[in-house]
Amino acid sequence: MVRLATEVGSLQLKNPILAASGTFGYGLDLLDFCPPEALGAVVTKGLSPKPRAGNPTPRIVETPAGMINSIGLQNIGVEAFCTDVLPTLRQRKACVVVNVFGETEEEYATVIERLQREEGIAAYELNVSCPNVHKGGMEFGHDPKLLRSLVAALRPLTQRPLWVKLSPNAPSPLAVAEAAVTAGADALTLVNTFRALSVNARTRRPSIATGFGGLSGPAIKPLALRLVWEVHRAIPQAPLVGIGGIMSGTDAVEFLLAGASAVQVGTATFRNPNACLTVLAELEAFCQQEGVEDVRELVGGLVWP
Amino acid sequence: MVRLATEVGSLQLKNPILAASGTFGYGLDLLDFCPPEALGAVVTKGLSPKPRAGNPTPRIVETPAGMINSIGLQNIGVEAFCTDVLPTLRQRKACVVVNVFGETEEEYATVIERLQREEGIAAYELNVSCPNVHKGGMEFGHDPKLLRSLVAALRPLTQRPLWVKLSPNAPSPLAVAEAAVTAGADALTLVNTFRALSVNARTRRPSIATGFGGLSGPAIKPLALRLVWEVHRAIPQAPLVGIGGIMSGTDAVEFLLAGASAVQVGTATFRNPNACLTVLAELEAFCQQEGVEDVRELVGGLVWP
Amino acid sequence: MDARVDQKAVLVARSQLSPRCFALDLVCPRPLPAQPGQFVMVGVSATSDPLLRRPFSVAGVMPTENGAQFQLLVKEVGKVTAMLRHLPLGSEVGVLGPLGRGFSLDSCGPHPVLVAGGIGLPPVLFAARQLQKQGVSFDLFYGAASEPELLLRSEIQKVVSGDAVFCTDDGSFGESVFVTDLLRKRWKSRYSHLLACGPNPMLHAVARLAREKGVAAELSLEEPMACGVGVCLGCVVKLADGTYAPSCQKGPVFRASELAEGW
Amino acid sequence: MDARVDQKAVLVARSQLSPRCFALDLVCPRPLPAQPGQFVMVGVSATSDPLLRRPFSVAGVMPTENGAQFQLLVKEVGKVTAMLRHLPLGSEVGVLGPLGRGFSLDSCGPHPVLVAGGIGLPPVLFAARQLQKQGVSFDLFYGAASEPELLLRSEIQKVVSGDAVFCTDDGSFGESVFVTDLLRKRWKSRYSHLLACGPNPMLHAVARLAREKGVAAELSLEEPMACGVGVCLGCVVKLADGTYAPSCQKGPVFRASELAEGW
Ligand SMILES: Cc1cc2nc3c(=O)[nH]c(=O)nc-3n(C[C@H](O)[C@H](O)[C@H](O)COP(=O)(O)OP(=O)(O)OC[C@H]3O[C@@H](n4cnc5c(N)ncnc54)[C@H](O)[C@@H]3O)c2cc1C
Ligand SMILES: Cc1cc2nc3c(=O)[nH]c(=O)nc-3n(C[C@H](O)[C@H](O)[C@H](O)COP(=O)(O)OP(=O)(O)OC[C@H]3O[C@@H](n4cnc5c(N)ncnc54)[C@H](O)[C@@H]3O)c2cc1C
Ligand SMILES: Cc1cc2nc3c(=O)[nH]c(=O)nc-3n(C[C@H](O)[C@H](O)[C@H](O)COP(=O)(O)O)c2cc1C
Ligand SMILES: Cc1cc2nc3c(=O)[nH]c(=O)nc-3n(C[C@H](O)[C@H](O)[C@H](O)COP(=O)(O)O)c2cc1C
Ligand code: FES
Ligand code: FES
Repeated sequence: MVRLATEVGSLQLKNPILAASGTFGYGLDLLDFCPPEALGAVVTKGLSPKPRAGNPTPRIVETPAGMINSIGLQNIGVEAFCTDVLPTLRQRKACVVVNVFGETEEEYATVIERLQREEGIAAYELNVSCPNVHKGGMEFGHDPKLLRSLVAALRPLTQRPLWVKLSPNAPSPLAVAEAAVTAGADALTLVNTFRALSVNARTRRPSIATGFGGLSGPAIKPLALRLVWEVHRAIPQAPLVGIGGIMSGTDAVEFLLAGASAVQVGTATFRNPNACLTVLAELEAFCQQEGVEDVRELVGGLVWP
Repeated sequence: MVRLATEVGSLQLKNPILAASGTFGYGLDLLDFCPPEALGAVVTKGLSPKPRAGNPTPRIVETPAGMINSIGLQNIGVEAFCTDVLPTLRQRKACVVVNVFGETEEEYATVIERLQREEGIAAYELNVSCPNVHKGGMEFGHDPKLLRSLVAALRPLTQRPLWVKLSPNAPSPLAVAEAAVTAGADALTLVNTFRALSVNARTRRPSIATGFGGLSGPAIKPLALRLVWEVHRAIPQAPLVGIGGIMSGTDAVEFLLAGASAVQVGTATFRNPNACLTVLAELEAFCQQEGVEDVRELVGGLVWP
Repeated sequence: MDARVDQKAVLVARSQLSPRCFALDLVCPRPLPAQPGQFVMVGVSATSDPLLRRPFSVAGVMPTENGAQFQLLVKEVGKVTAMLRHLPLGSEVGVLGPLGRGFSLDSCGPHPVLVAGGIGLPPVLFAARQLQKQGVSFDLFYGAASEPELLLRSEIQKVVSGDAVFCTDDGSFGESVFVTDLLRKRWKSRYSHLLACGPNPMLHAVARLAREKGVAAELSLEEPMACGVGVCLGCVVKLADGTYAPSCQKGPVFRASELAEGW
Repeated sequence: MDARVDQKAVLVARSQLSPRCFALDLVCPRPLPAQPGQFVMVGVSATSDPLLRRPFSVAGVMPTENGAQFQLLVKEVGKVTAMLRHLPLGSEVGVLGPLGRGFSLDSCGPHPVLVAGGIGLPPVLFAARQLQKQGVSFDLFYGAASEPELLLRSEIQKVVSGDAVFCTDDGSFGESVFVTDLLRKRWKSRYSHLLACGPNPMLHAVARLAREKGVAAELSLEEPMACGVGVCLGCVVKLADGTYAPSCQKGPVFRASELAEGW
């Protein structure tokens, strides 16, 4: 028997496998393949104060071992989430992490204040790293000062854990990570997608409507893993949630070893709607084979040369 | 008939396909698959004043659609290159770009001064972006000030074109690009490998001996293409040499459209020793199909939304 | 929604229909209760390149003892379609489906007209097969670039109770005309409904024609898809109300009237 | 060096030799003049994952009219070896070779001894086949983890003119002992040369033994490789003089005396 339960800071999770924001809807779209309550947590699609239409199409393109997306944070808005989705998640006893997005400090605050009125939310994940919106998001995620002020402003609004999801595109991801932690973030999620470009040679245009988009999938795994380890080494006390190209149980183990307390599965779900459960089963099998009795033994266990 | 000849700044090339540094030896190892004189140019393995032993093993590992390397600039040194290799390259009338590496400004200067005494060198490519050596390289490539001073110091030593090969790991690749151009670089090569980490889940150690290494191959293509376009937009007058994950003629076209005057083929050669020639043939076929009479028409032709 | 499953299907037959198009017959162990216009997400790779599955409309399906046998018509345009063309018989492919919302064949009136352009044929052919079974009379217009790309002509002739009209862009078979122009020329007032699949310019023309004629049109759209199950929002189509709807979930068949102008 | 070519080989036969090991017979249209200890780089993928070819020692080769038929013995350990295990007969794989420097069978004296550990067998088996042809008498020691992993025992018996000695780590066949310990126990003074391939700890033990006995040893090393042709410097091995040599070019067979201590 492998003990799979873990914690991210003060938040207890039944296992370390989470569904990533933007790849699992609001948690209820794949009940037939992956019920949310089976996972450590589900992270919702990024929610803004009002519904957002998102970006023009085409929005996605496949690249070698990856994909670029520019969804532009299309979402139903926080109100519809509270009314139409959250009650069912609550009833299913899913552990729900809400990914929060705003164009301004006030918008982030609006979303959190609305969600504070609801039971059944385990944590907030601040999306300050979406490469596909013009305002907000990236700005906060690239500038340590802005981010510190954002986190400091939101911190008093809630006792719930505040996670900050970092951008790998920041000039200094480390500086941003430190700013977030100093300002009171409970954990850091690393990483969001990498700014990328795909070109259609025949049309001579970018493959997606907005030009740039965000790269995800196995292609970025070695880069994401590097960032997790760098941040873990620099700020060992900060709980980390690892993400980027995880497709298998071994991939998950690699992120845990690099210092993540839990991991998120994103693009893999597009390939297999039950990817989160597969990763979980493989993680358990790995632990069994390798004699790991408690999955937390793995966290940060990388032996550096 | 497609006209394939192109130029990078003042340097005329018979075609836009170059063999990348570190993936083609010193130009003579693959004569039976890809004679150097058939290419736009061959870029040599990075040369330092003295031979370098390079890093301990294991040095390479495959990742999804990519590979990580940490060779550590093992090379025969500039003297052996001039004596043992260059005469044959000259005799074959290959267009030779020498990739230059030093731990200090002086070391770069030493290599260039030695090479200045030789005929048959078309350009220098300064490697200021190798993620796998402790001293030199990366430092210069990450800091605009240091780079400006390096390029300014080397500029008077030669009339030959000076290319600067940029690091995608720099906090601001744009600032570094501008510094290089301002200080007198004739062209910029983008990009070198991305700092990356691969972990062996069972041994709990990095897959390669030095821990971090540099990611190359198709996985990085969307990131390299993005950087080329960003630099081209910001400094349209700077001639660019594009590189990163090019495996096919269409890949090459994409880099040309994004603003590169020529491209380099790296990791692809490991998969197919004649990859450069295949890319060249496919590029020509593409131009024929699409009615491109002069390959230079493609350069910078990306239509931005 | 509950009918969808993810299963392995075995490739049992392939026939080349034109230089770039071929038919695949696949057998899967569990039911695949697809309706005309619905699609499946097909995965052919154990490695991460290609990374994503690809959507293909079901062209026909027959229940077997516990599972199903179904047909796909595929045009080779890139990585996965090339792999499908060379996959040895007996190979397994991942099949997730049936997905999306198909044509509403039950409310298409006494004499619908079906329009297919190019590799838009599969869902239209499936609809035709179904309408024939239901004893509904209908016409079918089918246009392609040139004669070899007009797939399965004799089969279509057999299935269509009314007129089956073929045309090609280059005139190598039938009239040299766009299929929508031909439809306009030959329009019959008894047409009660329009079902179409094909390239976007064709669908735009179909939508215009239907509006002119005051007939409802259902269009099967093809947007690039990542997940096929509504969670990535990559495949959206702009609706008349200005919002974006995931075409894998709310479509791929939309009523023309639902869609934004020029969508 | 000029003998190497990049060609497509067709998989004509596969036989499972143990739960994880199998033999592949391949036919290629052009010659493959491999010597024992040389290897080929095998590419199985049209997409970028897997990205690189993988090195495999040639286990035997026979010229055909214009080309060659050759054998590989493969252990499934990861991505490409799994693909090779499931590749349908008739499939094509890319084969670049012959590469590297093999054993120097012409200077191994009157009675060499060959040592193979685990999946180190292929180059040793090829050497044995060659020595048999040349009429040289030799002994062969072969150790594996357990009985099923001792591949091709009866074939080996036939090829070896002298003693063929088998052992397993777990004693399920032959003595329960490491093959190098067994070799030490049964060492014959007439052994003129030592040829070995196997896991690194075994090769280190072989090198020690050879030094003790004052006999030259040739070791076939297995380093991860990217290019196989000397241009990436990924596969290097540390030599006695402190420099790193690409094992794909200067090896994979090295004289033990060339290598750095503990290399
Ligand atoms: C609901 C639906 C049903 C479909 N039914 C069929 C069918 O029955 N038969 C059939 O042959 N095809 C069908 N398609 C299109 C099919 O999905 C694409 O041809 C396929 O995804 C291409 O994959 P590839 O790997 O071969 O090409 P890629 O290598 O991915 O791309 C090659 C080229 O095709 C373009 N392309 C990629 N995806 C699409 C797409 N979805 N639509 C249009 N162009 C695209 C790319 O831009 C690129 O230029 C359908 C698509 C959808 C959305
Ligand atoms: C000169 C040479 C000759 C070889 N001859 C044979 C042979 O005849 N038969 C045979 O079965 N194998 C042979 N090998 C080993 C073979 O190349 C590897 O088993 C193969 O590359 C693994 O590929 P994969 O995609 O299945 O594994 P991957 O998915 O790439 O890796 C799976 C595991 O194998 C390890 N691994 C990868 N490459 C090597 C390597 N080169 N050596 C040791 N471990 C590795 C990885 O670290 C990983 O743990 C030889 C290697 C060399 C260098
Ligand atoms: C289609 C798509 C939509 C996404 N939407 C969001 C989002 O709304 N909020 C967010 O923080 N991250 C979003 N992401 C980023 C993912 O959560 C994740 O950080 C990234 O995809 C890397 O992980 P992966 O390689 O496992 O997909 C999105 C990613 C994709 C591919
Ligand atoms: C094994 C290896 C060795 C390399 N050595 C050098 C080098 O000596 N100097 C240099 O400037 N770049 C070196 N590079 C970087 C490549 O030239 C190139 O910038 C990078 O690999 C990206 O291109 P690719 O994806 O086509 O390989 C090396 C790359 C690899 C994979
Ligand atoms: S394809 Fe993912 S939402 Fe439609
Ligand atoms: S494998 Fe590239 S140098 Fe040996």
